[in-house]
Amino acid sequence: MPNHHPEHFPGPIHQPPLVANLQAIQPGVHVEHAHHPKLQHHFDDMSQQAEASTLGMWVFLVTEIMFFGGLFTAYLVYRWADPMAFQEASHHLSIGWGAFNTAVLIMSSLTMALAVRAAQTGAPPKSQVFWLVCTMALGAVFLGVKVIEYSEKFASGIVPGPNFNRALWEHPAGAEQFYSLYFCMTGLHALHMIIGIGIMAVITVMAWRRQFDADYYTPVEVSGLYWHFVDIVWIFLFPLLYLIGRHYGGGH
Amino acid sequence: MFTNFPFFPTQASAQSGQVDALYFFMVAVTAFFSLLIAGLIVLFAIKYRRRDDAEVGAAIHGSLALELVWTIIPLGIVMVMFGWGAKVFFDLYRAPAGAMEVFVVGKQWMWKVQHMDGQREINELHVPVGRPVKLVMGSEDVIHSFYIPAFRVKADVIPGRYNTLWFQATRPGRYHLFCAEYCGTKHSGMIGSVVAMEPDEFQAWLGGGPAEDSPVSAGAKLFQDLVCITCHSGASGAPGPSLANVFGHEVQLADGSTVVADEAYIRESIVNPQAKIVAGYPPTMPTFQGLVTEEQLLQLIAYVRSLSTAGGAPGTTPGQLPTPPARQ
Amino acid sequence: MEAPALNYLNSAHGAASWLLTRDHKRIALLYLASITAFFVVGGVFATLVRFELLTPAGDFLESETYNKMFTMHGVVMVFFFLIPSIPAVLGNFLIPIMVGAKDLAFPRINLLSWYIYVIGGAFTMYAALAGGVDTGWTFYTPYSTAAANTHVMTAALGIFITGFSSILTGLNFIVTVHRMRAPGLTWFRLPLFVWAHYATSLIMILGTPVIAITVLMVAAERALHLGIFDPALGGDPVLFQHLFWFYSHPAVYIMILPAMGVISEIVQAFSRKNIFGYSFIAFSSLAIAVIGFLVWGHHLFVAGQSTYAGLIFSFISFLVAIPSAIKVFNWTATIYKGSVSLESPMLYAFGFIGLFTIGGLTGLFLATMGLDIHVHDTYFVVAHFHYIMVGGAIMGYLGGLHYWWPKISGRLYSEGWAKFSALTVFVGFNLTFFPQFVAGYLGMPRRYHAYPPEFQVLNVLSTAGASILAVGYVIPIIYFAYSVVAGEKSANDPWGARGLEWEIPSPPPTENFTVSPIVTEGTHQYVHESQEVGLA
Amino acid sequence: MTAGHVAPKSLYYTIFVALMVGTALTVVVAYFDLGFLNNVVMLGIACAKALLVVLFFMHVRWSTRLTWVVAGSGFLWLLILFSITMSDYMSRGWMPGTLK
Ligand code: HEA
Ligand code: HEA
Ligand code: HEC
Ligand code: CUA
Ligand SMILES: [Cu+2]
Repeated sequence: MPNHHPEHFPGPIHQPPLVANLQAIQPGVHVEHAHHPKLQHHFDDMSQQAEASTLGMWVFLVTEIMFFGGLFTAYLVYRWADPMAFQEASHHLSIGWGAFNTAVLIMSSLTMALAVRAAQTGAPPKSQVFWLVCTMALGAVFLGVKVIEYSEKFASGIVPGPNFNRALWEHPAGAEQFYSLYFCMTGLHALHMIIGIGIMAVITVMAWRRQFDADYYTPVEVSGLYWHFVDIVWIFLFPLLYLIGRHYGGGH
Repeated sequence: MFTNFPFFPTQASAQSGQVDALYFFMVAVTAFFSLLIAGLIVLFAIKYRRRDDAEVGAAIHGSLALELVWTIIPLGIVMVMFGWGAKVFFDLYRAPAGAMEVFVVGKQWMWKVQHMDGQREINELHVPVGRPVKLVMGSEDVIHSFYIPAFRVKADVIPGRYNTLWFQATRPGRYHLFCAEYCGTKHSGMIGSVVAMEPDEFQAWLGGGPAEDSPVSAGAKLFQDLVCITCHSGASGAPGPSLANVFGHEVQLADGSTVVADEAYIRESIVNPQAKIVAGYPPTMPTFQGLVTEEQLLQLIAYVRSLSTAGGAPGTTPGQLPTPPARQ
Repeated sequence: MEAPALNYLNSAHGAASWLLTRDHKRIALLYLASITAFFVVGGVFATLVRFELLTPAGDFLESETYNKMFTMHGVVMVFFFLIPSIPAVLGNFLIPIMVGAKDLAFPRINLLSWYIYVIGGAFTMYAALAGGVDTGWTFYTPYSTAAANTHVMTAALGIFITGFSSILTGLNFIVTVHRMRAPGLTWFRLPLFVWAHYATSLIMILGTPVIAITVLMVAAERALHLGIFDPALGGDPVLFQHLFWFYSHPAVYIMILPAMGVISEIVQAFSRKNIFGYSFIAFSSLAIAVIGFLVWGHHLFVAGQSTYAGLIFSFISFLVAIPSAIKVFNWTATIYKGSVSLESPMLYAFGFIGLFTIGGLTGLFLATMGLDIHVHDTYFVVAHFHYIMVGGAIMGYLGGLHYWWPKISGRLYSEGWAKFSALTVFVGFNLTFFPQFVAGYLGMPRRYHAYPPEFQVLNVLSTAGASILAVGYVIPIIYFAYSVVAGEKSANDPWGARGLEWEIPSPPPTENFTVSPIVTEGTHQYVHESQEVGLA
Repeated sequence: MTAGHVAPKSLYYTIFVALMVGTALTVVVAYFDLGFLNNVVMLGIACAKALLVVLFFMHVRWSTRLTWVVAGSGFLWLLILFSITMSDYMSRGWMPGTLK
């Protein structure tokens, strides 16, 4: 029975152990085993480590969905409340640039998928790097187009706020609201692209240094997931922002 | 010092009793379950106290029957609460037809009240007992909330739209009026009182105040001053539609849908005229956003309403609505 | 049994070994320190609030100062104390051990989440020191976007940043529970504490992003003059409330579920009996997490929301109460025929069960639409949530801290003082918050700096209670600190409880387990000595 | 599992073409007045495109059930946010005597 125990603390009682290897888990025992250099100490093996990372990224993407979700909700509510204003405001966006950018992003998703595949199949660093650089370049093109679009808006006074040119619109209030959402949504999306390009740059350097092979390519895979997600957001933003009510014709 | 120390709020409206009955039911349920749980815990803790340091408890893993019991019984109880609560809510929120209407505008940090025949008050609201009163409320700045504990009623007052609230006072007296939604520095100072009076005293009070324009006549005046009349002259071929018999009726819109013209619709037509375009008219009406205050909006609405036979929310003194200017 | 020389506390020394650590146990202690600091800060704000309310006239603080006090109190207590409290301290420390792992799945992200928390806290503290915020912790528009001229931006950014700390913690827990369980540790052998944290993590990752984007929209509207909630542009301030409560209602379950997990452990350990209805407790956590996402509109019954939407929200609010009720009944049944001993953790657990029951049942008053019209935004609501958050969640946190303190610190504290402080907290708590139910039904609105004199007696009682409560909270700080310096060393298992954490040394070694444990049984299966012989 | 599923390059190119066609289709449809259907078609195509990306580019097609559940729950919760919020806006003013 327990020997000494201080006031009030009942102390250990005799019970069978919960684990089959009670002695082995205790400190002091030393076990060394060979493992992959990329295996972190708290994982048992490479596949546990890889599965943890991809699951982690998926969970993170769920949070990203909800993050954009707040903006989409606002969009939904306000478009429902004042559809005419949204149509009018949408006319001012250039379908051409929007469609072009959609194509660019889809292409970057393709190159990203091929980059992951290159790492997966243990292709030489040169081809991994090639696809990654393509992806970054396409991302940069997308952002460049956004810069053009944004500056056009600044020039023509359709940036919400005190300088918003209300005279342009039949529905000035709704249009200002539309452009508030437009800037929030595309701005946040662009921010994600910038972060994505940053991540990609790191991955490219790692690929160049031959860090990835068929046994270990999780970082490429995980950044790929992120990049595709950003693409998906745009797949929805494009029709929602650029294409509503085109059939009302005319515009300006 | 603490002579006035109530434990329970006065019941001064027709609805208070209903709310309080529900409250007592809930208190009873709460007391029952709290005492039950506390009693059992104390009982078990004493009865099964550890008598020996090495003692362990009995190996009991659960019982489906018990789980069902304590799922289904609470479920039944809460369904009663839900149904009862919903009923009381509907009763408290659905104003009876023919209620006397009063306009209320909240702003940081005061309540402005205007009765249908012109009486204005600040931070006070006089009402007759025994008659349903419906408040139509708007805000000039942030969200406020109009709260009369003795009547058990409260509703938020929201900028950009109207909210309503109704009650029927039963007992003459002076009751607290609070702003219940946090609205800034002097939120706790945005208080006042509601005075419930016998109907004849109320009539006397109405007569006693300084004579002012009723909302309808003030609205009629605004209708001239803001040159609404130029477009809404009522003449055929006028730039805007006639406003006669618009309120309370269905309006056909350009996009094919219809709406019933209520206060919110009229308000929107004035501050955001492009949102809903009347069928057969061009979207040429300018916005009056920023040119009219919330109070003036309410007056314009009162006026537009007075042009309609279905508008007929009676004022404080039925039958005394000023006749709208004759239409050409 | 000789305690091993090296453990997570003494294996490395120096500030860097703490500030750059990736050990989940050390990170838990970093959190413990920062959370305690924020609790004291939040408590000081509360104290100022209570002092002001001693007299009906607003004579102690300026009204604007008062408004800042309750805002900062709410913000600090909710975002910087209660939401991270149990998950980031106890969860961080225990979850890897309870699942038989050496660490969380992403140790670096774990450390990152602490830094993010500290940065978010720094922003908020800066906002407090630079002049404060006065919007209420709910940041309702258009007051927060158009009217308030206090440090809304800084505070909002602080909350935005801390949100990511919470998201990362939740992400880490989810991946850990899925991918790091030791061999033999099936889902239904997991401690209920882990189930509760799993459910909590779901809310953290699904809800937190929405508050983040919402405060970002407020910030954009304030700083860049975008028009999202602005009524002048046809925006709807009530939309803000929808988005805010889409997170903040589920967030109340972030605050209570971990405490429920703690109570499940304590009740078993101090009855020496496995839980009654394991799967009901486990699944009720998930049910609360999921259904909890469907009820947010019960905060909007009088806010101009459609009556029909209100009906749906009211209905589901009643449904979400059922899993909580199931838990309470199962805990009570667990004590039945147990071997009950009333050490301080168990006292806290009893306090939790009683006060949570009252707090939860008064939540039903608020979910009842017809009643909420009257009590909405009165002290009745204030009393409701303090019963759950202070009476419930903090009791759970303190109970857990007492229960696992010997494991965390390797030392024993003074049980006598611990019992005394548990009783003090209980008495002080009820005296503080019970009168607020009465004041609330009388009609005293919340966030009032001055109030009509007939509410004074109740407010004096409340302030008196708060003073006792504060004493009750100070005592543990003292004896815990003392125990670290001079407490007796603890055995592996000072309570005679059963669980993986009690099979390893106190304090645990850095690696927790030298090799992965092979688990053969669930936790808290207590065996009679007579049966044991046959078993062995 | 470390090697994961390696999809043939040709599959990726096929998906890419499908996505481009989808984009072209949305743009074209936007110029025809289909009334209410415009929105349905536009969002339908967007959802289909997103699904292709998720299934193939993001490898969900070959992933564990858990990944399906995680990805699915993200969209489910989004739907909760949308639908319950809209339930308020759509039913405002249904009750006589209250205002929108
Ligand atoms: C940890 C925090 C926490 C928790 C767990 C809860 C739990 C609940 N809350 Fe609470 N609540 C808050 C924190 C919390 N709340 C806060 C902070 C606010 C105010 C925010 C602000 O405006 O600042 C608030 C406000 C609030 C409101 C809005 C009030 C208003 O502003 O007008 C409502 C309305 O429905 C509500 C309801 C509920 C319900 C039904 C539960 C349920 O989950 C409770 C379920 C529990 C039980 C029911 C107890 C167990 C029952 C038994 C053992 C007995 C048998 C049971 C039955 C008969 C059913 N809460
Ligand atoms: C986790 C959440 C949490 C916690 C723990 C608390 C704890 C306390 N709260 Fe708080 N409270 C909220 C969350 C919380 N509160 C929220 C969200 C609001 C709404 C805000 C809003 O409207 O926007 C609120 C609002 C609120 C009000 C209403 C203000 C108003 O509407 O005008 C009051 C009034 O009594 C109050 C009191 C208290 C008290 C006395 C405590 C006590 O339990 C605190 C006791 C603790 C200490 C005192 C610290 C420990 C003591 C020491 C370390 C000793 C040193 C200190 C001293 C000697 C003073 N709180
Ligand atoms: C320049 C002309 C013009 C002026 C000035 C004008 N309106 Fe209008 N109004 C219109 C037109 C055109 C319409 C119909 C198209 C529409 O719905 O916008 C209209 C529609 C309305 C409607 C909706 C009528 C219905 O049948 O549903 C209301 C109400 C209204 N106006 C009120 C006012 C008020 C009040 C004012 C003054 C403060 C005002 N208008 C000033 C041109 C005008
Ligand atoms: Cu007005 Cu509070
Ligand atoms: Cu809630």
